[in-house]
Amino acid sequence: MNNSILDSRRPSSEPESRVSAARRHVKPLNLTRWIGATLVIFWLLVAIFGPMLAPHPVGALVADDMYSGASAAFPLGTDYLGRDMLSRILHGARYTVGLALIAAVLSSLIGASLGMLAALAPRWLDESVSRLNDALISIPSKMLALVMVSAFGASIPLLIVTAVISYAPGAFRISRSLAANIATLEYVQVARTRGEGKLYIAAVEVLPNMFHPVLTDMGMRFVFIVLLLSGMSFLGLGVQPPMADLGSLVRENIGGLSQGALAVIGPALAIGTLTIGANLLIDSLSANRGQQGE
Amino acid sequence: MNNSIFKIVLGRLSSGVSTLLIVSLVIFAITSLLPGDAAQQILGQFATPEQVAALRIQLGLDQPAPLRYLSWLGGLLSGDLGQSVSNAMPVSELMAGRLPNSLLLAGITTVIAVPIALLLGIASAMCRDRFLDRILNVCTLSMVAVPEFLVATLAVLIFAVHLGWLPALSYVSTVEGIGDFIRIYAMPVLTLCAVLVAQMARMTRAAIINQLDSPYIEMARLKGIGPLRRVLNHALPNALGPIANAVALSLSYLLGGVIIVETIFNYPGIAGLMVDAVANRDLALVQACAMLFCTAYLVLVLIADLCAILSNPRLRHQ
Amino acid sequence: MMGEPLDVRDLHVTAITPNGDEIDIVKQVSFSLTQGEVLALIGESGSGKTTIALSLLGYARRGCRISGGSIRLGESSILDLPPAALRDLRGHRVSYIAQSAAASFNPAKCLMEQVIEGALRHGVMSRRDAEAKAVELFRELALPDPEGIGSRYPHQVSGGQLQRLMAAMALITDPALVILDEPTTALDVTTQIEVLRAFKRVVRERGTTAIYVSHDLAVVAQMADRVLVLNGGEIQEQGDIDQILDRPSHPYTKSLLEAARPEERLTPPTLERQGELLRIDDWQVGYGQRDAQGIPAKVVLDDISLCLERGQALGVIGESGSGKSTLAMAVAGLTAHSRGEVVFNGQELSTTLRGRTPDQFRRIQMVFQSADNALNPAHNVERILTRPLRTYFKLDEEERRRRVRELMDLVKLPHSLLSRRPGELSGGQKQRVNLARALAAKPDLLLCDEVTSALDTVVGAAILELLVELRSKLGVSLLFISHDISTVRALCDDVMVLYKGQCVESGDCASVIASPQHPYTQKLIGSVPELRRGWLESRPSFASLEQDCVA
Amino acid sequence: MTNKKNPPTILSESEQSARIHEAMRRGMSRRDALKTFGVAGMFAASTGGLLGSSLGYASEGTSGTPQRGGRIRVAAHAASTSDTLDPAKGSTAIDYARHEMFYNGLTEFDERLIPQPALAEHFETSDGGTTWLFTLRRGVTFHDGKPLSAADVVFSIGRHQDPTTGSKVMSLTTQIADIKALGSQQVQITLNSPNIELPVILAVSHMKIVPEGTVDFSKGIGTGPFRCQEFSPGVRSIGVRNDNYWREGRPYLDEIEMVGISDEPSRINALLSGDVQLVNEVYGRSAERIELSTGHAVKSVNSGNYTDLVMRVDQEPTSRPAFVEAMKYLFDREQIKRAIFRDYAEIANDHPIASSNPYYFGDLPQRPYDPDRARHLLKQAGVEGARLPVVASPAASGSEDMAVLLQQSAQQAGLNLTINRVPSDGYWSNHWMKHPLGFGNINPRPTANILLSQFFQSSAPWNESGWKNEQFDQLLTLSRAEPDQAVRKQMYADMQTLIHEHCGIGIPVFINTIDGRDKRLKGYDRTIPLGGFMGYTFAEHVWWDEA
Repeated sequence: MNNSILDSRRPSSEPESRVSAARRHVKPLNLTRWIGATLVIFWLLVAIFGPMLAPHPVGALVADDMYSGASAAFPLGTDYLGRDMLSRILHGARYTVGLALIAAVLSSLIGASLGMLAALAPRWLDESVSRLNDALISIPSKMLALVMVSAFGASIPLLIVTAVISYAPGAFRISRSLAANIATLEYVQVARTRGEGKLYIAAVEVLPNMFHPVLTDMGMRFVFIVLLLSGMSFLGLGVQPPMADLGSLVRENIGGLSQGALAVIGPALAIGTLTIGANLLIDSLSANRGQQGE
Repeated sequence: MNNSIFKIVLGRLSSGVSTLLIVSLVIFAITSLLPGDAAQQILGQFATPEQVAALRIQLGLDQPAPLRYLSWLGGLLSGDLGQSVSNAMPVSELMAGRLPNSLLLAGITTVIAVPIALLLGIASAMCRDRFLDRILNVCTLSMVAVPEFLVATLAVLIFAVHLGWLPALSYVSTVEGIGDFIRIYAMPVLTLCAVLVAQMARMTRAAIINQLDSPYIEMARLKGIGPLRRVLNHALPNALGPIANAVALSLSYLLGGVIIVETIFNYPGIAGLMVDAVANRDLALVQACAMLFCTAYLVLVLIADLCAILSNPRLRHQ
Repeated sequence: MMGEPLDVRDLHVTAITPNGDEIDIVKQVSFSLTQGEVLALIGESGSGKTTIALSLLGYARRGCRISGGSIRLGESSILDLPPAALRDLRGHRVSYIAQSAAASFNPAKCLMEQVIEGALRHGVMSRRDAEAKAVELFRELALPDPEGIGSRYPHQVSGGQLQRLMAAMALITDPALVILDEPTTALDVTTQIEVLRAFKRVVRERGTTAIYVSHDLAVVAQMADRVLVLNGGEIQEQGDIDQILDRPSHPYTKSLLEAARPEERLTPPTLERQGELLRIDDWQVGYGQRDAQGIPAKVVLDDISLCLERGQALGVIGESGSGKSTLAMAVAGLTAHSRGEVVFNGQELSTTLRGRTPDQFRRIQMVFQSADNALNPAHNVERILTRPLRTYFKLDEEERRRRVRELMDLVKLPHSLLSRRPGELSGGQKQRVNLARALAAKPDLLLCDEVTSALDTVVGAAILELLVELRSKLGVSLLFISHDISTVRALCDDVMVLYKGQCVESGDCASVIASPQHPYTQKLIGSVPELRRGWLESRPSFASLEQDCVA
Repeated sequence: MTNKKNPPTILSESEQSARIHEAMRRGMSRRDALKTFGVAGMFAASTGGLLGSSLGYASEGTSGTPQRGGRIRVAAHAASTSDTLDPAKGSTAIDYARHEMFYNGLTEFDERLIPQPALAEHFETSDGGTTWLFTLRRGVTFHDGKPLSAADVVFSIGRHQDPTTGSKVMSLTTQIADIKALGSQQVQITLNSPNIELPVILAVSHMKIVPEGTVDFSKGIGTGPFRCQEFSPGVRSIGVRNDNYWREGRPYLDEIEMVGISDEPSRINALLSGDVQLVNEVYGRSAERIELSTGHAVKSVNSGNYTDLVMRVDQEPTSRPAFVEAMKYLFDREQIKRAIFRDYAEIANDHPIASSNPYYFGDLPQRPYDPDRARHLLKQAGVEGARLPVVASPAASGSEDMAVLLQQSAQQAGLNLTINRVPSDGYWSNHWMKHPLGFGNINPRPTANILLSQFFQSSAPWNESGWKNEQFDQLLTLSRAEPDQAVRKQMYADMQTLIHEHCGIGIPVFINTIDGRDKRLKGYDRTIPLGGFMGYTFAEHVWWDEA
């Protein structure tokens, strides 16, 4: 099929080359996107407004029962000290979503700017930044977290720094290859023959066109960081009590697992729905749609 | 096999070595940040400052960091990983005790997880956007989404505490016979598979789908080639490079990332060794373990690169 | 197996737009072929010709479905076949030759494996027989080393050979119907002629019924018995090849025919020459590491000298790999030359971008081939056109606005497009913006690299027309790089023929084309298909001159 | 209270602890340790009953007739590559338990923490505690067959004085002026100054006897009830019954494997699934799970361990008495006991003497939870509405949860506490006693006197809050010399009152030590209140009853 487009037509109505969705697959795909978007928006809203909606203070012992089941007073039961799980999750979501979001944005920002720098910079600089990047990427993230905590103590900035060190190299890799690809495109060549400076080329010609894939990548990183954070809670890293991120909530109540306490199931489900939602959304946004069966 | 492949491999190898050099620098720098001192550790709390100072000189700790780095690097290159501070054993000996366990766990997990992941990934890709694909997608997502320690603890509760089928702890030293072996490894491997299979399957799916959109697959279809053969015979060989890469990334997790599994199942692996080393400020051991993890990663990536090269006739025959 | 008659009735193919709307991209198409007949489907991109061709295999691409009609091949009704029977039909009774052989061969498998795969899968013959038959076909298709070529991998043979290998793959099962989808479009003209010859022979000798899909009427004239002209998924006209060529009845057919012969409508404007603008002496350009003598690892251009006067248009012609694009890149400063010198406007030009002055940047402007990639998809048209104005001229806001609109007028685009982004423009519109951006700098020299090649014939012809007009209006000098001799003839005063990085012939356009001196030029010019039946048969074989060799 | 089957044991008045060394590990200097010890020695002298010959062995308890045979696996709460079989270097529960398995000391603690003869058949001091003569038991052999001789004792005790040994209790041995063998069966120890408590010191696990000249401790050669068959640090150890053990009929088990499981839920799961038969460091909230299992039981011992709020007098605003008092009113002790420790604790009254201690002052009114009072006091202190950080760590058990509860009640009193959780790694050297408001955790001490001397005397280096009270110091000094038990008791009551009212230490509860075991593991009712695992000495006393 010819890739070019008939002069008289607008590409949006171009049938042969652009149209890809088959009718019978449109619905489920929209459904997954809808589910994904709903979950993500739900958790974003919880992160923003959750603490305001919490029926009890996050650290208050409000029940005499530990690990109690759902009741009218405590819809998600109580935790190992008798605190209201609903309130704790509403607060915890802010930390998990917030930390992961900040770390993901920072990772992508740092990764993308370094990646662009490497792609447009002289070879030696590209080479050394890439090597350093390879070196960082090869260090297991949990081990890095462990050493960092031993060296600096646990704090929110440290959590973020650790997550960024672990995930910025991946973002760098992707950004670098994206930028390198874009840099060979003709509109960049045109800008070069116009005598434009490197900075202009990077900021105006290259960056806007990396935006979408970098955003998708950031979504993936967000998911990974949520999971890294929940893994780190096992190593005793997390936000300061009485707050707890979702991973720490699972961790601190894991003793209730044997009795099937809601206190474990609740935050675990929260992590699950958050990551699955984000994944579904990213998948459906970046996937090609539909397929014709045989 | 010919000259050009040799050249490519040599190039990768040399860039790997230079990366490793940077890794050593990074590791040395990070571990230097750890508060604590080897001399104090060896002598304990009641040593006089003079004794500590003397030992510091003897250990070369009084030298500036760059010199210490060079001598550490020198030792590394000559195969001398140094002495563990916490129990006065050579680091290499300590690691030799744990490494086979880690490799065994990694090996078994690989042997189980990789085929399952490939199978799921391929099945998903073949049924793209159909029911099976969606189900697998949700399953793999859910597997990733549950914290590892929860999976492990849950598995122990169900299979060890309630059903009593499997031991809650993994005692590699008491393995007697194949049945025992399976019982011991079942849960750690299951937990690790839950983490790894999902990732690899998703990457495999993406890599194959990427190929399925290419014209030569359409051509194969128009030649009347059935879907199974199209995927296995046509798409898979071309997707091998990215799949190998995904597998390598996942497997690199099996040495350094399994700390949670090692802790919960009390499995004597190398990650636990490093955690101990950090707590004991056993810097030589920390550095050696970290170097091992990074080297393993780089080697795996190198192998994946080789797979990509060998699966690509363009690079194979030139 | 002999060819079988084909009958297509009321074919509809439906696609779904991203918004979820259904549109028919093929509407009410009916035609029939007798056994052994060759029908050409003619149309521009978006005309539905490939979609129709694929539906003959019972296949629609992702996002499309065959929504109505019937297709009968011999006794079977293709659209009613169950999947298994359909699989058995494809690559057995109906086979397909795709446009891009390079993309359609699996890069990981050797050629023989792929050529005989269909035959083996369908159980038509044993592996031994299939291989023997393949070798026979290779020989018939004039492939070099027919015994050994099968053990190679796709990247080891040339594009023309791949195209012929694909023909072998299609013919190995002796299909009743062969579909050739633009099989020579991606090839150089000198290669095309050999491939066409081979195709024609094997199709005719076997008496196979064939569908030939093409946008090129001249090629179709050599291959088809009948022609079906498509536009927007609908049949405009169908008829005998002679009737279509000589007595087209539909206006659309007429416009196609007109666009196919630009040189008959357009002539280069005669402009006064105003002294030397660009002089290149003994140039060598290449890529990669330079050795001790400063010679690059891969030399692309060598011993190139040329002189371009103000107002002059020089066409540079050659096939892929001849180094013609590299010439433009080197003049633009994107690729450094390793020997020789270049004088522009009386000043020595630096080999690299870094050494050039802003004024030199302004005076030399480049227009790239791919309209898709030449415009930054993130910027709107106004921004794209404003940028060079900002860079080169000190204008106030109002002046810039005015100038941008002047430029739009110059390239005949409505001002309403200024707020659009490239993704919202058609190919021709993009190429006009592309030109306008270059003209914004008020350049002395315009480097045009295949500016019409990626466009449909009619659109390309319009751009060419615009260029002729701009030349006479602005007097700008042109270095016009093309593989298509007819566009060069329509636009340029002089021509330079590149072959394997060297200039083999140059001179006045008309005289070089009329009486080429160098054998390669003769072959090049002689290989351009003419719009008449029997041209192919009348051409001598140039195979002896240049065996298109193993990469 | 906590354990229906094992009623809380009456603690002896000499509530001593082998875990004195634990404190040493936390950074006590050589000189300070010595000072502390001297004080303790005087007290011990007054308690009497230290001199003696073999008193016979403690009763077998109530769990039936011991049986021979069986193999158990024991999981401790921590194991790492720094695990050691060198008794001098032991630092964690698993180390102590192993040392008790493989070695013996000259003396050992009984259930009342009175030192009893072990490898020393007899010990005496002729001059009130300066010169000591230990007569060794005859016929004792090391696992390698070598008979025990005086030279081994001289070596084992002497090596603590060599700094290169890296002994954790080096400070305790600096008072030894001379140690020499008198023949092969007698050892004479001469001290710098009299110390009637030397047998107590020799009973701690670091003082175990090893063969003379031992350099490589990885083989675990001792005289103990088990021989070391395998030892891999951080992984496991296996001890098999020493058939030549000098104590007739002991031990009962054929084999004990020891591992470390640091994750508490995993430890409990391992016990419940039958993979291990004994675990230590069970959290109060897991104890119920074990109790619910028909085949398992917990053993809870109140040994006087406490986690306390430390308010430094040398920093603001914790120097203000009203603030300190307010904080003490902010402990909802009932809630702490119930919610954090699930009643595996005893309510404390802001002084370190537990109710089981003979010097416990029960008439001191219990300080209630009174946020209104606290609010009033805070206002008085001028810190109403202030924002204060409180440092907590997993290193001080339960401190994070206590901090959370404290934060809640502080809010009601108009005080804004922010919790600063720091890793357990390095907590004792970098954080403990360094912040105005933080937590400490104090393990039981051998005697009340030692405890008060180490943590409350003005000059004590571990005076957590930096509290200086002349009256208290005088009482403490006087009490050591006071011969009249009743008077002494009154002195202790006064000291407790002083601490309760003025010291910058808030002690909400005493925390029980909880072990979990398979019920088929018998003989576990013996209680030596030094820590878990029956004061680490379980190996010699337990047996396996399959029935």
